[in-house]
Amino acid sequence: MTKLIPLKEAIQTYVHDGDLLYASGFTHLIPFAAGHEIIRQGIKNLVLARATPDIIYDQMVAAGCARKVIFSYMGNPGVGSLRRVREAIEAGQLEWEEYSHFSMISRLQAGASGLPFMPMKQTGATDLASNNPNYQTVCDPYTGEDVVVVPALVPDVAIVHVQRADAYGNAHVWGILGEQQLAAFAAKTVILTAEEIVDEAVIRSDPNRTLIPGMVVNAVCHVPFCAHPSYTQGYHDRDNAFYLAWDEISKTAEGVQAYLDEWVYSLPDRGAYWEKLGSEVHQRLQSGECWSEPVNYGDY
Amino acid sequence: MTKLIPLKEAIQTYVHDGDLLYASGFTHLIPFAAGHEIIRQGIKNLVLARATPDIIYDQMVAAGCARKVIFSYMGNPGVGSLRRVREAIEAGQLEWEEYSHFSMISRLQAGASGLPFMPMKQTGATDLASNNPNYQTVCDPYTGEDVVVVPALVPDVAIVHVQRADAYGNAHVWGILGEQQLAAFAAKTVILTAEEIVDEAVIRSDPNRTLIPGMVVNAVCHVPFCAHPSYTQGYHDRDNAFYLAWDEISKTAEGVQAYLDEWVYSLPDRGAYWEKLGSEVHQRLQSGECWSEPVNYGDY
Amino acid sequence: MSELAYNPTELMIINAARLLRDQDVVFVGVGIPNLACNLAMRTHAPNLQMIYEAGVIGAQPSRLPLSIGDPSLVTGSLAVCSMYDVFTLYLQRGNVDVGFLGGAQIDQYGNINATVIGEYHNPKVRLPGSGGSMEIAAWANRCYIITPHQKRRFPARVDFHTSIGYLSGGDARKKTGVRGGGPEAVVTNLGLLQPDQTGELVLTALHPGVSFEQVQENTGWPLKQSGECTVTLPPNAEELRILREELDPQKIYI
Amino acid sequence: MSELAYNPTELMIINAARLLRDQDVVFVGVGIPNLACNLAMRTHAPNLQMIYEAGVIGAQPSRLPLSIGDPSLVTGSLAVCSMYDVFTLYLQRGNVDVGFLGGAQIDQYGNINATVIGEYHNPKVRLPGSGGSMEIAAWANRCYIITPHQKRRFPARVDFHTSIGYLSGGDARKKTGVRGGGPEAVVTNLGLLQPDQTGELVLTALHPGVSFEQVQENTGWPLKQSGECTVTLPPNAEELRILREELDPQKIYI
Repeated sequence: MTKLIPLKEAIQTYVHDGDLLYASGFTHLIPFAAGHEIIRQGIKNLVLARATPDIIYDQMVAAGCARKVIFSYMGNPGVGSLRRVREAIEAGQLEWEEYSHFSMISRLQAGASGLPFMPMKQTGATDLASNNPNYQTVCDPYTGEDVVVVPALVPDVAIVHVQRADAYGNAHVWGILGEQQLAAFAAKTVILTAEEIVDEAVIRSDPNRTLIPGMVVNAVCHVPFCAHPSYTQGYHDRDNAFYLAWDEISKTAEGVQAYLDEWVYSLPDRGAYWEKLGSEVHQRLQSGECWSEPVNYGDY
Repeated sequence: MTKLIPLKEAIQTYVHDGDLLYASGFTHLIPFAAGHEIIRQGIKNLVLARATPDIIYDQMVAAGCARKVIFSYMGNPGVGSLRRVREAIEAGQLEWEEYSHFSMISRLQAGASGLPFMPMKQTGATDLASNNPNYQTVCDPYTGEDVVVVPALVPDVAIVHVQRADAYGNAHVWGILGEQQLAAFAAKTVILTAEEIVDEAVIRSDPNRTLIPGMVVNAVCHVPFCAHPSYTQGYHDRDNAFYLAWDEISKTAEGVQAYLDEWVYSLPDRGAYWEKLGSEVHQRLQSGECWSEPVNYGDY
Repeated sequence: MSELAYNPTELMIINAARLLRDQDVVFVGVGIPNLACNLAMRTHAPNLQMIYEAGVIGAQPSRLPLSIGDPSLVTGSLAVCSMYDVFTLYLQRGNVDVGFLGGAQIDQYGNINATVIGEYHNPKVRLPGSGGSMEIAAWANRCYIITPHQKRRFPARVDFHTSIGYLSGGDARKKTGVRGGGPEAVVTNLGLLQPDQTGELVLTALHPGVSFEQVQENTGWPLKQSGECTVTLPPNAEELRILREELDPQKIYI
Repeated sequence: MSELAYNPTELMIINAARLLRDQDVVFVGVGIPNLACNLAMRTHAPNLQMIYEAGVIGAQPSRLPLSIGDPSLVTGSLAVCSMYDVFTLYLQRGNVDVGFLGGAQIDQYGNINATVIGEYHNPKVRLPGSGGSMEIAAWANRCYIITPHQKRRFPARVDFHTSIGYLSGGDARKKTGVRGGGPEAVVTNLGLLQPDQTGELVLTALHPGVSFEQVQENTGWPLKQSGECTVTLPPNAEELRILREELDPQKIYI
């Protein structure tokens, strides 16, 4: 049965006040359109987990959607600080829980694997662990030495953007994979946004490329350009100019409010957003072509 | 620098008496040619680890190469018993160490990850653990419950067959992936056998398909049809008839000896072996064509 | 012989297929469980999905696979992942509804021995061992066991616990903390055994023409009969046709 | 201004590049470390390989990447893997020779703070945090730190150990059991600091025209000077040409 529904309906159905949300994508495939829809729907008290909150969580925090962030790098990648999240934390208005990248991803790996925790080698840097009781140690029974462990992260909802999926939620992903697969397997509910909806036959032509199977997906939404100002490998480029511009926009709460008014609240959906960006931006973000050599699976 | 050398030289250089060897491939891509070369070179006292020993280890055990096997399923897949290994074990002539599939693969995952152990959920089946002290438990610090752990497996040598690799050892693998990647990252030394040696540009056209990077590979050997009677997806079919025939051949030590004389000792290499199989077999094992839909990586 | 004659293997496959539900995600091997899944997909469970422990999800093989690693399982499948991933992301995570099991011995509480007859370190008969069954039995939401009904296969206690059913019964399984629910049925050529509230396998259905005594004779413990013990519907023409004409026309397994 | 004038950033990049060896596998970010690697590859280390924490191995970007997740890093690279895999199979496993680090504060023993100025739960300045640096500092075989030389960046003790150098010196690092060797050099615009036998960062090289006093003024602890303290060779014409014409012609970083 098809799981194809509009993004608006998927957010209404599957994202609730107070949920632990993981909008995935390490620099790549960040589902901005879903973040904007959550802002439009006025969902509150979310716990927002991501290795790097990026602009998407800066916007959601500024819009009042979050009570807490869980992260491992709180910057505007390649630019500098992430001003709204940082200011909310410094002002004591936002709870936070902090990890290293590897600890954060290990938490998802445990959640995706059905394990209570994942071990990691000692790093010698204990200040973070001293401030976060989720870091624990177990005794390695083979050597008697302490091994650091972090507990499973099981988000209520994961939102995962992919290049192509069929209507059942079987998805091909390429380029930087980040934590796309782990977020989908770890979460209780998965909203998949896809740049293209393709026939099941396309998916079945290359099963090794399927990182997310439909069986873990609750909703499939066709959302072209979902990731802007982040990017979708092979579909459009990263909008580095916007990442730089955000550094200016986000200097004041008013600047962000004006941005949200213009680009989120007064627009119905991603289609309108992309159109409003205009042809200069569309041109600038074209990705060109560089195709993979196909492989033969054989006809047996 | 190229790592391309003949298989004979790779075995001479990197496989030594007494080594812990992991010839990888879960039903798919089993490097039979490398097993035969080890038999020809008379290497002794190996510890042979594989989830399923398959015919390759049955032959190596019969040829006197092994002092011990480490396994999780000792059968002739799809046929029945693995007679030579089973008889050697029943006769007390071969040491063994036994796991479930998941424990075995978890040991490789730990080895490949640089971790001392991997946790797994309770299975309630404790008889294997009672007989294998490598099964231990640690206390989950989050719930106080026991979690089963198995220690890292770090083979001295892994032999991994792949569909296509460049001369530096960067390899594309598709079809059933088994433990190919884990064996390569876990082992101290890696011999890669490849169905095709391709230009680096082919590898770079689809980096998400590269499961094994050259940096962990010591030798690259061009060995077409390396996997027969196992198979290489998209290159040739599994020889089910031989798996059935082996059940007969392996009924007696003499039968196996005659087989080894004819198909291993008296042949110089895999090229001669494949030629000797003859055109009827070549025809029967043709794989046909079924190509993947390519993906666009974009030209940025 | 009437048109609807059938052999014991066909009977087991058809009765196993009937236990499967639409939407089930089933962890399978080759042979009988595979045929049962394919029969269910062609009758009442079109949305059933199969996972092979080799890492293949949603296979649509163009021929009957002879090994769980058959290349025809891969071509045209929905997804292929590593062995570590199939055991963690799918099985251990709880994404598998049904596991199929078999073994040399199945005991009164559905525990299975596929490892060794006799003493482990000095084996009388060395069997293949666990493969994936230790984890499948523990972590699939529910399990089915398919096996011919013979006394040596049904001892009161197994020599070795390769995978567990209900251990010694009562809440013994639950106390181990395993995630899955355990075996729901043993399908044999004589009938169905299912766990009662204590986890003991009792006779819940006889195949047409089979008597309780026949089953008892072939079972290594004093078998109880469920109060609601029924007789299974005989294989119907459509089930037999699909099995014989579409699924195993070369009669490799049936 | 002579042809071989250069700015402090160019000086740091060129001196960092010189520390890299052919065949090194280097875990990099964008910006200065990236330029240093690319310069080394075009001069004395053609077989150096870069790994980005985003999971890209052996990138050959057609443009200067502005983020570690730039799509140009992916197209034409040797391999792309998940983030869990890059941290486990590559970094934790010991396949990374060199890690590059930076941070708001670097102390006398090469410990780094990139997390917080002031009290952790009541921060004066909240910095971005670890990202991958906690593990890179611990697990890469050796590390280099590149940073402008300013007193506020070189306190005697960091406010927060985001990643470790030699902790309190002596065998303190070794006793933690971390697998990597620790920072081998801090490259600044004034010279090079390197650990002595106790792990204390001491001055081992001055850039041309810089005095010890200048460095001491910009360092937050009484700086020792190595007995073999040298003067670095000034950037040569070829290094500057590659950097300016090939690597960063738009002068984004230099």
